[in-house]
Amino acid sequence: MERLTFTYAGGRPATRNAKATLAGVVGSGNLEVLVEPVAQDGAVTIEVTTAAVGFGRIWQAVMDDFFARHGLGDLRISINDVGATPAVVSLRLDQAIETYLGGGQ
Amino acid sequence: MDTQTLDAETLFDRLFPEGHAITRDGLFFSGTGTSAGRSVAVIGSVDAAPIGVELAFRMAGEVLAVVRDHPGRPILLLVDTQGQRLSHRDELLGINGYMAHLAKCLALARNTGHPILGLVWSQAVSGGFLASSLFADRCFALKEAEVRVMNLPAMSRITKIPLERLEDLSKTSPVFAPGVENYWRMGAIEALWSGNLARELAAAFSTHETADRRRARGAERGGRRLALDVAERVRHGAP
Amino acid sequence: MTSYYEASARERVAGLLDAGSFIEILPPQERVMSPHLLQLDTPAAFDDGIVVGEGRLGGRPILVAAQEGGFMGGAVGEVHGAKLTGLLERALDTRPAGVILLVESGGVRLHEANAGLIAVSEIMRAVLALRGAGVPVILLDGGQFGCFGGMGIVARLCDAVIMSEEGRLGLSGPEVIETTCGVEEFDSRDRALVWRTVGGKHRYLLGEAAEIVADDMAAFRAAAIAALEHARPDLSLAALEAEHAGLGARITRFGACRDALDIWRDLGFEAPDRLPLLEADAFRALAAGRRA
Amino acid sequence: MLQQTAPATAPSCAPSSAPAARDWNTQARNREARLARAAPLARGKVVKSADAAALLEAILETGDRVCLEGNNQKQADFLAKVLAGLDPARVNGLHMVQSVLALPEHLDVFESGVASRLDFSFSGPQGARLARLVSGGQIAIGAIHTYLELFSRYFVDLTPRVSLVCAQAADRNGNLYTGPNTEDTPVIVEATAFKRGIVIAQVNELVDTLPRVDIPADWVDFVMASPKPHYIEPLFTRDPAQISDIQVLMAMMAIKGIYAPYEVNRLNHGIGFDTAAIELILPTYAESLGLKGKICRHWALNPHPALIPAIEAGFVQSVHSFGSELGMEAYIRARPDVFFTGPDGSMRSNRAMCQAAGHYACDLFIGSTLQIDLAGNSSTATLGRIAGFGGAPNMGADARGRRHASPTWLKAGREARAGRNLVPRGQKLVVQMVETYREHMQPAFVETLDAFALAESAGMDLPPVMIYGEDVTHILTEEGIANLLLCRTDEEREQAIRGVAGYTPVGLGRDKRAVENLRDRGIILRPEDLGIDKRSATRDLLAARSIKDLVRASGGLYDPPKRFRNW
Repeated sequence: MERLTFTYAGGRPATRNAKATLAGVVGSGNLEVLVEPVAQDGAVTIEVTTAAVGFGRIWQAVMDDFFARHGLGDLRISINDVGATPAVVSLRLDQAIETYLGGGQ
Repeated sequence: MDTQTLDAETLFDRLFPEGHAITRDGLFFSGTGTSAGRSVAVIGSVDAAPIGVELAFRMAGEVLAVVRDHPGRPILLLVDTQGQRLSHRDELLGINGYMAHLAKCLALARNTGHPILGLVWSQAVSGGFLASSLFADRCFALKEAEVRVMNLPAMSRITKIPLERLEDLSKTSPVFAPGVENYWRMGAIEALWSGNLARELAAAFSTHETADRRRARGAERGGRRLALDVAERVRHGAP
Repeated sequence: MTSYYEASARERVAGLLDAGSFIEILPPQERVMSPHLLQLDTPAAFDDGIVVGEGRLGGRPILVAAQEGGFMGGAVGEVHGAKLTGLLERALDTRPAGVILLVESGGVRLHEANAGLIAVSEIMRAVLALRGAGVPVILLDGGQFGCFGGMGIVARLCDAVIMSEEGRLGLSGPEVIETTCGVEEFDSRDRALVWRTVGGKHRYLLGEAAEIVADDMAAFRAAAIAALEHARPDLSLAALEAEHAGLGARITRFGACRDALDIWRDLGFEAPDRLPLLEADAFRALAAGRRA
Repeated sequence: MLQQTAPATAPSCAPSSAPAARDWNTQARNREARLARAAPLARGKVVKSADAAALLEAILETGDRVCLEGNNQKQADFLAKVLAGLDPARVNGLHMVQSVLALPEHLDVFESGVASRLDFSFSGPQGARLARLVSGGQIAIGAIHTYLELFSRYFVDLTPRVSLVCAQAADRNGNLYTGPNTEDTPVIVEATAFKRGIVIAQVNELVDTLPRVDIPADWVDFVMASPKPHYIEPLFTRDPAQISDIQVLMAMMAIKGIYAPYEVNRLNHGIGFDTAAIELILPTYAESLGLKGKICRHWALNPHPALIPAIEAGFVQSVHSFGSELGMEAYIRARPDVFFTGPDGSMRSNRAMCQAAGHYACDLFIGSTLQIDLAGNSSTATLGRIAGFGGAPNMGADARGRRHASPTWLKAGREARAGRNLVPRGQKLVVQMVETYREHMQPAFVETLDAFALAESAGMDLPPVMIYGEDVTHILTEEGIANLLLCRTDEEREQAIRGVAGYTPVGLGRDKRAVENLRDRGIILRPEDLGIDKRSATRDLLAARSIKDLVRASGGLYDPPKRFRNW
């Protein structure tokens, strides 16, 4: 297992709905994404626990694009991953954010 | 692992020096023993019996008979089992329903004032254990007995965790490895017996305890630190 | 039609209860996770694979638990089991109209086998204590991993089991039996054999499942509401003697059958091999008056 | 009976320089000699299965070229077992010429020494063992072919001397009924029988009257009922339950981004879940785009169960098949307007014909692969396995001999030739459809195909490339579609490929500005460029989400193999 953390600054605070949201399941080739509101000067922190070791560079690229796509801030995002492909990771992140912005689980 | 260190007759003699009338029928046995002057209903099995639909049904019938014919009589479960019988036929007939029925009969006995104790005297494994001794008010075990869900090599094969890792961790963690000591630490085995079994049995029957205290015991003994707290939080926490 | 089989635990809870009524207890952000999995370098889940909470069903207050089959096959570990036990005990205090268990589980989680086994025992005790206090427990079984091991026993401790044909209910999984006893004993890859042995239709015909529904969220919801309405927990001597007689009769009548088809033929179905092809409604209609 | 004469000898009075009269009939006489040796074992053409080994020993001669019918699905498994059990002291040095190596026995014959030389097409399940035997020197490979190449060589220089085939049933005269899984049998028998070879058939049953005659008795020498029916693998059944949301997204992109603009009506699909997803959203998504009757009408395809909803919805007009698929028999019988069936109602397939149809008559091939390189070459080869090709290279190649036009073919040709001073012609669409990462984080895009290392280690003449980059017209991933027809330089092509390669190292190595430029020019299309809302890409779009749904869609006619059931 490997733990990775990513931090992005300067996002647009998205705390309209201050309710935590979960997307996905911790199953093979899948992951769960927990999105929580945190007041931290617009920063986004992302913590990943993954069963697939050695893909830090790819996670970084996926997260860079995710942040560029949504530009949100004041979020804590926590991920438990069991070897999901980047496509699945991006999909779950988008689903989690969409639910988060859309008003809860 | 052969852990059967004493035969059933010796066990009966040691538990009931005041006398017992226990009849064996194949792997099953039932009858009564006298403990501290009181009649105790005895139900159990020998030879690491695989518990299939017939055996579970037979035990349940015996429990019902005690409830019907001998109100309040204490019950001692002496089930020696390698677990549920693994067969297509047992699944076809709904073995889980027979196990559940046995548990319901024991619950009926409990609710109608029968003290129920379990004693693991040889071995107790997963499904066969769940519906019998582990479902008593309290369960005890002989020091040399064995309790398990699965041995470590098989567990390693299925979970794909290296055996050495499991063996290593099992030295400190009681959470997955076989052993009566582990089950004691986790609160499922009330106490480990050796020596004078008759005295241990009489002492155990002298208190009547029907609430499920296993989580509290597990927490006290440091073997199961989370269950009590988590269950309490769910029970009493605000949603 | 929304598939119950394909839904996640959270989707099932959302789809089954009255809209917007569910409030989760110990939600994922509490991070009540299994320390044992992490110790074995195995990914853990924020909710340990079970969602528990309060809500309403058909307007009535209920407690609900849903196991996530996608996480370790819904297997029961220490935290997972304690959440379920705690929920059942909460019902002792709050006396809801019932507790609904959306089960999907292979049984005990091997990574924490002892804790899981004991937890199942505690769940069993809690279910019967609750029913003894008059609160019904209804169990739904229609997920991809079925309901096996200790949870298979728990299922039959409840007031009613509601299954879809796709659901499976048993004690030892076919794979376990095949691995231990050989493929001649149980060919786990013969899925038709597996389903006619432990699947919803056979369980319904034997009387182990009280209701069989299509794989449809709305059908499960309607059946759960009806079961709640009709449940009258009864653990009296008379009730258990009646159950005992029924189980004894089952061994006598079907004990020599080699296959579910033999049992179905004995129950009076002229073309038992056609039963697996029937939709739930047609099957229920045909089964009327023929169940064991 | 043939006249038995001694070899011609020159009359003593003839001039010594005169050429000896050549014997033009050696093959026929050799055939008669073999038949004479086997005669005691047969009653008419019928041989008991217990005498199978004796028959083969009587018929076979050292070094014979032998075709043991191993198809993609149907296997002459009994004859394979008998052949593998022969004593190599009596029969050896055989040269096996068969399309598929599927059974262990197909390689056992080399291990035992009965056979030594091999020409084949595909060895999927036996690929690793084949590689070991080749490196151990027990097998000399002539060549690894595509199906059409091997079948063609049966009529040129690899004609079988003895063919061991299988059929559903035979009558006492030796007529064969191959049933829905005809597959390779006609081409094998034709090549063998008309070059004086010997044809031996194993059949599931001997009957008085056949439902129809697929192979006439004149072409068959011996028939025997095998102890067990021959094995058939349900190779083309894809459980819709295993299709992911991402595969649905890619299927939507294929339909809206390729099938619709090119008006694709004559096509072949690969066997993966990606293409099954396309089949399953025709009645939902394609229907919603108003494409019914405009795309996907004529297919060269095995009877995929996943195609049932599209057939029922009226998308599909005709399907010709390489082989059949277990469980589809009753459904096919009930849809004779769509499938090729005989007067008895059951299907007739034919691998050679369908391969030719796929190559020349189809406008599009779409399939998946394991690896794609920067030039668009793709391969399913992995180190340590010699898997061969099957039919994909013929389906996934522009048919340069093609002359007839269609809107699809012309549009592709125009795109490839626009702005160049070239004679007008069309081009076949060859689409590679892959997720950028396979399971276990294996990237689908690589700098260099494993095929190159494999060629080196196995001493092959050429790396086993499945589909050459020059034939590929589109690469479709979850990130987008790269239209390679529109690329004008190798650099553009590379960036177009990198531009849909997602987060693989190849994708991360893209020149972002170049990729954006390609997107502006419509060479790269993202889902949003196609007007596809990713959120709508869910399994809910599948016309069937389980095998049971397929049975429902077929009106109960589809009878899936038991391993695919959950009821």
